[in-house]
Amino acid sequence: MDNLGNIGTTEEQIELMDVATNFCRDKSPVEKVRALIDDDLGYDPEIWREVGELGWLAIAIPEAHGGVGLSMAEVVPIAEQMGRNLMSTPFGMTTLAAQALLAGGTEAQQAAWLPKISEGMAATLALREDHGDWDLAHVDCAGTHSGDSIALAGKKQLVLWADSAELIIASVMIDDRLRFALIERSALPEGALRREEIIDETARSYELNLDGVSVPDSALLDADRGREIIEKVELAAGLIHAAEMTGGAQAVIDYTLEYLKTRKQFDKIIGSYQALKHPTVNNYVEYEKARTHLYSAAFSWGEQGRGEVAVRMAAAQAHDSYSQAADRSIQFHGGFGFTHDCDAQLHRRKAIMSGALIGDAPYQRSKLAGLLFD
Amino acid sequence: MDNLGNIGTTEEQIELMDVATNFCRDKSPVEKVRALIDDDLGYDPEIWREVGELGWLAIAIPEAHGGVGLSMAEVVPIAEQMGRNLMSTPFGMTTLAAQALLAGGTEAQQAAWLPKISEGMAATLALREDHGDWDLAHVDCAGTHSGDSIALAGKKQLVLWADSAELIIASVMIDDRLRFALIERSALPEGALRREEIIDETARSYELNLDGVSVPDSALLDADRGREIIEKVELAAGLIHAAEMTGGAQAVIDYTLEYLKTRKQFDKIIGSYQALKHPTVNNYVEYEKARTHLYSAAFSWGEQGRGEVAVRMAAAQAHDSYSQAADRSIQFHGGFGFTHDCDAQLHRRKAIMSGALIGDAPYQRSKLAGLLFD
Amino acid sequence: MADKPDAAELKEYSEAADAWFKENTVRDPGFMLPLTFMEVSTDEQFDFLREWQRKVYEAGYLGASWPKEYGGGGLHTDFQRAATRAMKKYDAPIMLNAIGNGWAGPLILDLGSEEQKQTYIKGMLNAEDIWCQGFSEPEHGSDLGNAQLKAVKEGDEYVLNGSKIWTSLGDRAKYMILLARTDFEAENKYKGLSFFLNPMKIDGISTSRIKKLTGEYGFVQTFFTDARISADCLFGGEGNGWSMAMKTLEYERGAKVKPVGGYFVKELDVMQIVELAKNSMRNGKPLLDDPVMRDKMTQYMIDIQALNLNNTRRRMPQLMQDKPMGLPLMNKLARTELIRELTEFSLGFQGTKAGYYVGDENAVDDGYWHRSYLNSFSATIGGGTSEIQRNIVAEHALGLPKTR
Amino acid sequence: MADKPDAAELKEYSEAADAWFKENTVRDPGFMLPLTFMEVSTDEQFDFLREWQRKVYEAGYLGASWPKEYGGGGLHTDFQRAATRAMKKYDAPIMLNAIGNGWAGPLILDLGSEEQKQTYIKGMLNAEDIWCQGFSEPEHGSDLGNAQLKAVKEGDEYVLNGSKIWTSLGDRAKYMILLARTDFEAENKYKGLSFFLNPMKIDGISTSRIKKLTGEYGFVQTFFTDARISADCLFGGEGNGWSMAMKTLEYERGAKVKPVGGYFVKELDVMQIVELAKNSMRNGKPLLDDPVMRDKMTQYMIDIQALNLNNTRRRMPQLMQDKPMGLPLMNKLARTELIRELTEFSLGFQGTKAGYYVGDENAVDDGYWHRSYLNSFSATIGGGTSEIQRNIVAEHALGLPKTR
Repeated sequence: MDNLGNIGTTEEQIELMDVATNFCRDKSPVEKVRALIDDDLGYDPEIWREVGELGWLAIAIPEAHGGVGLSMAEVVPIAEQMGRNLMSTPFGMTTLAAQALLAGGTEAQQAAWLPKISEGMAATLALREDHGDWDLAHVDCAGTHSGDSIALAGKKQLVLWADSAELIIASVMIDDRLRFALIERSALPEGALRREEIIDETARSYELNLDGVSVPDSALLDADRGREIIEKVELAAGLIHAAEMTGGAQAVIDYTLEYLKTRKQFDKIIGSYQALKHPTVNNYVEYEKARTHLYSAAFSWGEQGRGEVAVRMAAAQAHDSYSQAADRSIQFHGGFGFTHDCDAQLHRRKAIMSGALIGDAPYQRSKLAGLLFD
Repeated sequence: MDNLGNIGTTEEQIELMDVATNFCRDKSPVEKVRALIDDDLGYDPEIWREVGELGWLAIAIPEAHGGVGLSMAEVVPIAEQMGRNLMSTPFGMTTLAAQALLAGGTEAQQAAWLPKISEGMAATLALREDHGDWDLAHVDCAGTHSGDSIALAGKKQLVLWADSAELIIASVMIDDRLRFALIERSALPEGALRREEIIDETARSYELNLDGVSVPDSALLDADRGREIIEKVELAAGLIHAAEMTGGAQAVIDYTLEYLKTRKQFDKIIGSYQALKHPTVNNYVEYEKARTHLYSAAFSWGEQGRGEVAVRMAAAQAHDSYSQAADRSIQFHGGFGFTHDCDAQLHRRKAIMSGALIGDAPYQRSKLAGLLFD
Repeated sequence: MADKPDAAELKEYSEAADAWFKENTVRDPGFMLPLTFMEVSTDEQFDFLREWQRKVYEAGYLGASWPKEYGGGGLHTDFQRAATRAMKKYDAPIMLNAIGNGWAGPLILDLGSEEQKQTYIKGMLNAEDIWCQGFSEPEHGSDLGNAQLKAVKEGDEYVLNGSKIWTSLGDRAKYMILLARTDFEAENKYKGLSFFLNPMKIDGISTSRIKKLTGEYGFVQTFFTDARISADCLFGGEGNGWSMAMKTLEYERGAKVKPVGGYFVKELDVMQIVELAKNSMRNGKPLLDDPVMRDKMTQYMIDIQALNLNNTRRRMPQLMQDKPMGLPLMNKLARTELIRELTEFSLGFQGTKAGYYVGDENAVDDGYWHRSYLNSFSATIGGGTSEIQRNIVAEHALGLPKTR
Repeated sequence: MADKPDAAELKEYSEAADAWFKENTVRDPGFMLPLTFMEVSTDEQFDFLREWQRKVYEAGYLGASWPKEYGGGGLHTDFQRAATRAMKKYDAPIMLNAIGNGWAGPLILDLGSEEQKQTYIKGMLNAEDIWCQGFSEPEHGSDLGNAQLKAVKEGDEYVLNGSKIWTSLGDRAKYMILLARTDFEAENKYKGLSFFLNPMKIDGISTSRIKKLTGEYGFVQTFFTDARISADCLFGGEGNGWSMAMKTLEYERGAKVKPVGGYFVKELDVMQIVELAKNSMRNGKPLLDDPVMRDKMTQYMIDIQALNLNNTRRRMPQLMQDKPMGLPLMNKLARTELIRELTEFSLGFQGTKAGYYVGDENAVDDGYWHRSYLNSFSATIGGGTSEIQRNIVAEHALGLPKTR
């Protein structure tokens, strides 16, 4: 089993961890998170501007395109701290869009978009459809040639932050091949985006109706790299969500501990009851395993074979441990846990959302099994 | 889902439950169970004689063959109490051999053997082989015609109580068909039986070498009822083992409770610690579910479709709950739990043995899924 | 009270009930119907269910075996059982007035004065008078015996100060069964408590709605500020509050007073989830063909079937001799935890669509599963958390020592 | 003590160690080799392992970084690490004298007198002097601080009365590190305890073997009846027994004294169980093709990989800032529970053959998996039960209050 990776860190990663820890904690107190739930945009544009200024969107973009020239490994501590502080922005989706451009964009496409992203422009991916499959190659939306352009048709679902994104990269079938179309949001017809009700109230998601949308031939990513793009995007998404969920698991465990250390029932601090204490230890153990896998996945990013195993392990462990820790947090908060005011539900909902986006733990394990045993 | 059964009891069942509860408790104190571990035979012949006299081997045999004319439903409370008191005898295997004769024996075969069994003769089944499959139709041992008799070849494994059984019914392939041969133990060549080392020290098991063994054509069960015999034997075995395991689960939970109520650590009765108390409640809940399924299986015995679902549910639940209760009993007994003197290990080993004989809980569930969902 | 029923009469009644519910049951009024009385959130839900209960009562299918003189049907319990069966058969909406009919009603029938029976019973049956329950307080969720809401006697009144929480229907209720402290010097915390049939629509009592984790509203916090109630509201005598409260819990578990009938909480229909799994496709194949899902689903079927059969087994003394309190005491724990697990499990069927929630047209079954999962905590927390339930089973069924 | 090692020297040593273990390691001596020092049952196992340890020591691959003047190699720890790596690489048998080399040795090197170092160290390294540990007593398995074995000073001797239990190698040992009560009036239970380097082969000390749940023998109960030992055996001063005992536990977790090297417990090789699953056939197909098994096996791979990586992460301060005690304290809990689960899981691979046990020719892998599962409880119980471990993590890593 030589596709099991190791663990390690880079200096830049640890520096970014320090900066992100402070930034996300300071800029995203929970009162602000809750205020943004009722906000249309769903995030603070000022903070988004700062994220751009900090260069965080440029981390995994080569210097030639105005980026920092590091890798996804250095994106991990930022996504982790964002998840920990429930700081929702188009950061993850924009990073993924850049990865798609890097994997399959022509020189011209990369030159057109990557510098803008590096400077703070939001972008997103439109990959999901009504069939509900996690397999990114299962695409029913289609494009047909019409002169020098392609007429698109069908609906994409769960297009996160689409109203903020200037660029939307959508998967479509053209001539029986999986292709990716670069769509400028400004060119979308009126009503092409419908805001969706999603389980994670801190995020924003849209259904994208492609009927009536056309793109020029030159706005398609490389026809020969469809498989590469999918693989890159799937792994990068797994890594980013694993990071967010791991940070979230840490937060919800700390939130639970805080309650267990202060709440009294039957004249005793409830954290002294083993009925609450021992399951919390078990959840903590699972969280630490998730974090270990997360930094192993960051370290193994880009290593052929090992990268995918490490990312899927991180994603599976993060999804299970975040879900379980948040579920127990609701329960252990008693009556208060059942209210919207208790933060445990924010985390529980976010864990469901992440699983929906990248594939839940059983899905990750089914993929892993093939990599490990066959 | 109309193949889900109900629960109910018969008067005879409840009467037998009362008698068996007292008999097994009185005749099988744990000191005796432990003394028999080092005994060659593995049970007390005097008790076996009493079991015969009580008519317990005759319960599910029709009156025409000297039986009581009840059904497997009434065997259940006896097997349950035997399991509860770790009373090991050839009772279960003899009952199964009778079921095989009932399912596929000719009039002459039934007339020859069933009255003897009703009176207390031990019999057994030789079904298992080196491939380890639970599927009873997977048989490599073979029989070939040789004049008026059949020459058998191959090895059967895990033939329980073979040295006590006067009749051994072995599955063999003859002319590409699955057949069952009635072998009289007295006719076996010297050395045909080898005592096996098995995980359950309270039982006795033998490997049966069929090489050199011949039976007359008349000693084969009905060629056209191979499938029926297998189904009957598999379900009856599932029911008997579910009963034994359910009784065992009850016993090991009571044994654990006794310790939790008396042992002190850190100046407190350890049963007051939720770390031990709550998992014990969970195990108890699972045990009660097993017992509910057991009496539902007994009640549904013989109902087409419902019988198999109910038996497999009972077997799956009994195997899981017995295994888990015994595993936790070892743990909760601390250092003493790690010794041979602690009864928890007797139960843990027995649960492994039962799973090996009839198929463990995942196996039962895989069979159930087809019955429930397809 | 009625004799053993005449078989023909019972049959006729049963058939009539069947026909009635077949004809009158509305399953889709155009908005989501609450699965439990704790989930009533909007006015339209409340109005619909109140009207529904009145209709069922007036047709003779609720309280059918309660005494005729107070508004009941005066029939043998078998009649009410038949009516309830018919409700279940046609998947009728829940009865709204759970605390009135399930808790306060039996208590008043059992121990109340003639006047109290005349005053309260009929109005709770026809849902004219909605009841709520005031046991829990913000600081003492699990430790009910520690309730601190103060009731001070002044002349022929009690003056109430304090707060109650997690009160379902608290903002709609006319009455509350209230646990309050009348004696702060009592020899132990339990003996200081008294029990009141408390009017809600009076000065000094206000409520504030609590938003649930589902995003809906379903219960309130109630504030008492120098609220004055008549001393006649005291029920069971001063200092007997704890035993009155415990009695209501016994009625809930089904005790000597004949059950009012119907149901306040819909059971999860296992076939629904099997259907979901069968109809969910993953990579072109039904999810229920996935062996890992099948294995788990099968285990849930085993669990559900056991709990359903337990309800029958509980009434069979021959199978209840060892640890007779085990099955009754474990029921809430096992059932509520199973529903939580099962609804959580159902999210995994939905693939990417697990991202949707109630209100989105792309949501599977209108978000029913997500809402059911989040709501499942009301049952694993409310009415004694699962952790408390495990203590109860351990101590009262298994004889283990107390933790505290 | 040695300086940072010369790279060339270290390389040469490593290669020599590799070659040595390649040549000298016997993996199948014709009988089952114990996986841990707690499982040594027969004379042939004991003799083989004692001889093996002597051989490894004499070749310079055990205690290589312990001080030369007491029998060690006097080298930098990197040398010993290289030797241990070589042992692992060739799957060499365990080191036998665990309590001596892992517990008593570091304590004596750390706090012992010159004379004690001269007396004890070399004999424990070459396995001439086997050591055992006497902390647990029959009535105080988890509550070590409550030890009651009595040590009464009479002149220049202590008189011992009482009993110790779960003593691995107790019947073979020359010395025992012993926790005994010298003061029954002390202000708390801990302060009454003292620590002794106790000779075993003297009048008044007898042992009785305890049969394990596996059917094997591996530890004993030791009885002290007016056994007299020299007052020189006292270690660390009267009343300091608890702190000495706690120190030995710290050495076990790897602290300031340089580790002696080697291993006393073999780790479960995950590839072994993957192989088992691949080679087990069910209905003509490898078991690892069964999706339910695959799913569980994959989860175990995730767990194992996490615990293995944790060992590296523990040494990376940049990933250990939040709750720094978490990883070190959880390690025993997580690892021992995982091994229990995994070995139990392996039984399900074996179909009907799960019925066989050690000693039967039909048993899968000679019954290794059954024995490993049953033996796994030695680790989930011994050295502080998993329940105690959860308390430790909760209280010392997460800051939750004590339970008692």
